[in-house]
Amino acid sequence: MLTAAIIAILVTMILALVRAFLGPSEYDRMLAANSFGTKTVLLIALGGHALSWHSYLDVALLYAMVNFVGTIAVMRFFENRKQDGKEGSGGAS
Amino acid sequence: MSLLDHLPILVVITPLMTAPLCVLVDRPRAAWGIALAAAWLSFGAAIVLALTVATSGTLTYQLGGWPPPWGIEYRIDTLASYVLLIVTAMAALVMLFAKESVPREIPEQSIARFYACLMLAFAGLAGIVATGDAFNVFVFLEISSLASYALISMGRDRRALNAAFQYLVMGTIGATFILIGIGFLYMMTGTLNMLDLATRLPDVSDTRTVRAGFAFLTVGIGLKLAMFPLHLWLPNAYAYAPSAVTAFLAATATKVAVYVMLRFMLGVFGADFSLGDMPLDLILMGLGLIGIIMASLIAVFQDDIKRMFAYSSVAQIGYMLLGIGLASATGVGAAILHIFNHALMKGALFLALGAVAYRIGAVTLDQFAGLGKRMPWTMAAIAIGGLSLIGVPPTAGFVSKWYLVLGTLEQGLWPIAVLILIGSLLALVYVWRLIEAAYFGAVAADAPEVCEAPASMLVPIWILVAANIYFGINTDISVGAAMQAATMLMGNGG
Amino acid sequence: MTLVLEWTSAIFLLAGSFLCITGGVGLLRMPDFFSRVHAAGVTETLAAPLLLCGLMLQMEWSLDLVKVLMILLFVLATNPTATQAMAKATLIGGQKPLVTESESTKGDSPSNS
Amino acid sequence: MLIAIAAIRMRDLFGVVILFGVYSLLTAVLFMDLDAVDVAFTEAAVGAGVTTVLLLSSLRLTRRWEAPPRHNPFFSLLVVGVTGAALVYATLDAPLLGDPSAPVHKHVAPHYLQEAAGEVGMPNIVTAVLASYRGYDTFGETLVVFTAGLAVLLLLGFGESGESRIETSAIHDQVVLKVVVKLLIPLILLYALYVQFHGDFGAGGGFQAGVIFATGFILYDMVFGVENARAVMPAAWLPRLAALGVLIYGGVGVYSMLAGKPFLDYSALSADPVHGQHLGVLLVELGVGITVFSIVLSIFYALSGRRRQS
Amino acid sequence: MNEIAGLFNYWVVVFLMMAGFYVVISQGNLVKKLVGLGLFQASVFILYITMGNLSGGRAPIVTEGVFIYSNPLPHVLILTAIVVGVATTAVGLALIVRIHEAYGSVEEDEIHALDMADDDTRLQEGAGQEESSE
Repeated sequence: MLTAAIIAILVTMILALVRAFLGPSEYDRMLAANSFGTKTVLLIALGGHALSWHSYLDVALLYAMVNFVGTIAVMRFFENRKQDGKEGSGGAS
Repeated sequence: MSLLDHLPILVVITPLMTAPLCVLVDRPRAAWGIALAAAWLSFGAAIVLALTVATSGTLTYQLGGWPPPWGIEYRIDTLASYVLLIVTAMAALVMLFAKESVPREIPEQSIARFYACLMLAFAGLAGIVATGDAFNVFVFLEISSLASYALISMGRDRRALNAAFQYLVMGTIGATFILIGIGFLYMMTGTLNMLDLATRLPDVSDTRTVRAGFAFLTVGIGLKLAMFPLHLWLPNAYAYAPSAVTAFLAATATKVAVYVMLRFMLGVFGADFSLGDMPLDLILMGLGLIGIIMASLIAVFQDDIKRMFAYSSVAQIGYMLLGIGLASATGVGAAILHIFNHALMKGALFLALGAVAYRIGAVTLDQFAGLGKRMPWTMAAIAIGGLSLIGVPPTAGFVSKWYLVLGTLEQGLWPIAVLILIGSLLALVYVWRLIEAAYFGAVAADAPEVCEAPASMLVPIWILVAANIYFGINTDISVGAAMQAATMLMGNGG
Repeated sequence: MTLVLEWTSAIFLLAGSFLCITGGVGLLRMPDFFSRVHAAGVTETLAAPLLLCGLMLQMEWSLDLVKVLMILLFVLATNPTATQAMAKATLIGGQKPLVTESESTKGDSPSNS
Repeated sequence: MLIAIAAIRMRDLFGVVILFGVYSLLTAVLFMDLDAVDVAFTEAAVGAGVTTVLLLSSLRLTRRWEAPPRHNPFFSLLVVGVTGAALVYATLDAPLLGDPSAPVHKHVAPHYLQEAAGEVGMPNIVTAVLASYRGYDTFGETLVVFTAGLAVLLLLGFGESGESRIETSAIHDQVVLKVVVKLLIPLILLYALYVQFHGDFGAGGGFQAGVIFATGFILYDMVFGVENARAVMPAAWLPRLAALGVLIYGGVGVYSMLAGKPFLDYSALSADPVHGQHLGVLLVELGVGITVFSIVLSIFYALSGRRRQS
Repeated sequence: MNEIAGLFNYWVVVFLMMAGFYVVISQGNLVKKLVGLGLFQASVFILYITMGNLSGGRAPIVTEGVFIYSNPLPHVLILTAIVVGVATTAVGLALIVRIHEAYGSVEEDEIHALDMADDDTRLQEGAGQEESSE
């Protein structure tokens, strides 16, 4: 049963990756990266239990934190760019 | 364990511990004082170390108290003490020189941190020379490189930033290649201690992994060494860095890389494997020769004197590689000797250029017109340094060229001896260009009235020039130690 | 007793993974950014706790169990806020949501690029 | 792997940075699978976390779009091909993945595995080797971090030049985010301390703890603005703190030297050697943690403090 | 088949290394060069870790009932190397910010062009009269 869940998570991660590649605007990429991150946290948690890694939960908790900080950094990156006007081709890449 | 036993670690630790102190103190004069004290202290320690090694043979020092293959170990043999002597001597002299030249080129509030970075670069280089553990070489290489990227980027010209970035990219690629090489060696032998590696390598040395490891190490060290095709970062880095930094790096950084090449190629892999089976001797000889000719040619056409001497440094390294490539005791001895002499020459020249830059600001050829009359002492130092570069008899340069030619003739390779002489002639051309402008050129009408460089700068310059001449005449110390180290390296492979 | 545990964790895991996949597919197929945010939100705030609970049921009582609980709480705290913050930042960032599917597609191209 | 290809092809620098974060995250998962717990921990904390944040803050200062490459890629493909061939050539004789007969497992490693528990008395052998057997490497490593911090300070200063710019940014008026972050930061800092002192038993240690501690502050700085962050942790303190960390580490070494043992030999720290090792490792990890924390935070201050001049 | 499976890991590492190396050499943008450098270094770490892995071994943390451990030494080396990698990237980024402020661009070719332009202006000035120190 655990493996079924792991496979499901892997499929979702690939879907998120596809969205990251395609993503018309960079907001989509940000969203895809965030959801990819949370899926990885789940993957580490479930995988760690299934394959009996050692202290895998610390890594999972850490990555949940890092993913959250990363998303905040990305958002901060966007809003600063807004102030000094759009340069380059702006929104859609 | 008396103080004497702690010597190997003291040489490295004193500058390492003063760097944070300089940052804590954060006042320019006090930071300079601490840095100077540390440099001279480790120079003293290096002298005592060299003497003890000369009398009682190789010194070992187990860090953390763990025996070698498990813990990290410092091994100081004749070669290490020889190069350590040069590195610490240059650091001490550059610190003396920096008293005047740094406040002029570095903004006031970052001088204390500049000295901390200089101390870290010096400690990194000393750490590489002293260590006997392969991975420790990589760590200390990284410390000295990071510190030198920061130092180079402090130059006034905006191109110093770009030069520092190029050096960073190339340096990191070189360091990663060395890491790959060490990884392959570790993969096949399971140990990281150099002596242990030397004993365990012969029975795995025919596998492809060790050969590839050997190739990666050569390329990585070659990049750090500014071997001819891989030297692109050196001229910009030395030309745009602050003068005190150029003097220090030119005299020590590439020399330590030559030491690492010797330590790995002859110490770890053993002379018969690296020079015998693998075509290393042909590569080194070929690249060395091309390096000498090409770099000297480019140097002749340079307008900025610092770049000219940077290219001549690449040529001089070509001589060292040529020495190693000869694959004979005299050849390697000549290379080690040239490490010593070249550090003296380049140190004197770049310090003198620093003095000129201190007074006039820019160091281009037209600035040199009539300098002989306006700054007699500095110009005399540059002249003697230039002569030593060419290899005129009374100077140290002549001695190392003499042994190089001796090494080539010993093996009957007279065409190479001819090429060495051509290299010296090219050196004569670009040095003469300088001397002719300085002594016989007319002083430009509205050139600013310039007086001699301050005493605190002239003293280190003239100490180096005196050393240049002294080691030209009385060669038993420099040549004796070099030959002893060479026979030891070539003999039992370290 | 263990059989009940087995079954409940199996159900949790199944539900969690099903939601996960639907969320992932939703992320791909949704036409406009804000509907994608909704789809991603679903997986993060619902599928994750379900899966983690399923995991917790399978583990025996130990320090690890407490850690999984910690992760669950942390994820529950951060994910909704992250999604909300992203949606708000995008709104400020000038992306207009696709108001009504039917009319606007006939008229000009959707406001956002 | 395909992430690497995407990173090459993609011209939008922002996308590259995001993909690089994902790439180092996947590397961390791969390390987990290869039983390298500590390394996965560090790679996730440092690789995915700090590098992405630093790249983003520096990307903010420079241009986001990349000019199309002009010169043809032939030469670089050639060089890459040659090095690639040398690498593959090297791997042909390499011992297979995970086979116990490989020399790596026979020579030095077994000693660590058996004796470490006895001599250093720590279940986590990686921390034991890191801090005491090869303690000097870690000392060098702390100095590398110190040099990097110094270099960034020399180059960028602290960005005090930034006048207190009124930031009408999307983040600052997000009340929900502020409340949640206010709740989370104590938890993050607590977790960092747990990682710091848990190094002996599970995955953890000085570096990871320092980075997590700094991430907590960076989060505070991003959400509540630079001014309040500087009020909490003034920029001038950081280099002194970093210097203090390095001095702690060096101090332990010098102390053991004065006590007549070689440099960094912790058994000199107290009567019974194993207890000395424990104490030494703890102190050393503390020194590392302080240095890494202050350096990462000062780099972030330097990068985030600067206004876009050009 | 075992031969291929055993060495597969190394070939993945080689591919990643070459991808990183290619980016560093061919791409003109400085930020991208740094990312390529990071890619290159990360793959070296994977090489080290795959070396130290033991089939059936557990993580090198002593727990009772487990006897085969994978080799802790590569893990220690990689911990050092990761930190060195991040330190280099941080210094590189600081340099890029300064270069952007000095040159106004981070493209290698544009910087080169600006330098060339500098040289020409200096030549004319130099030729004209004794120019003051720059």
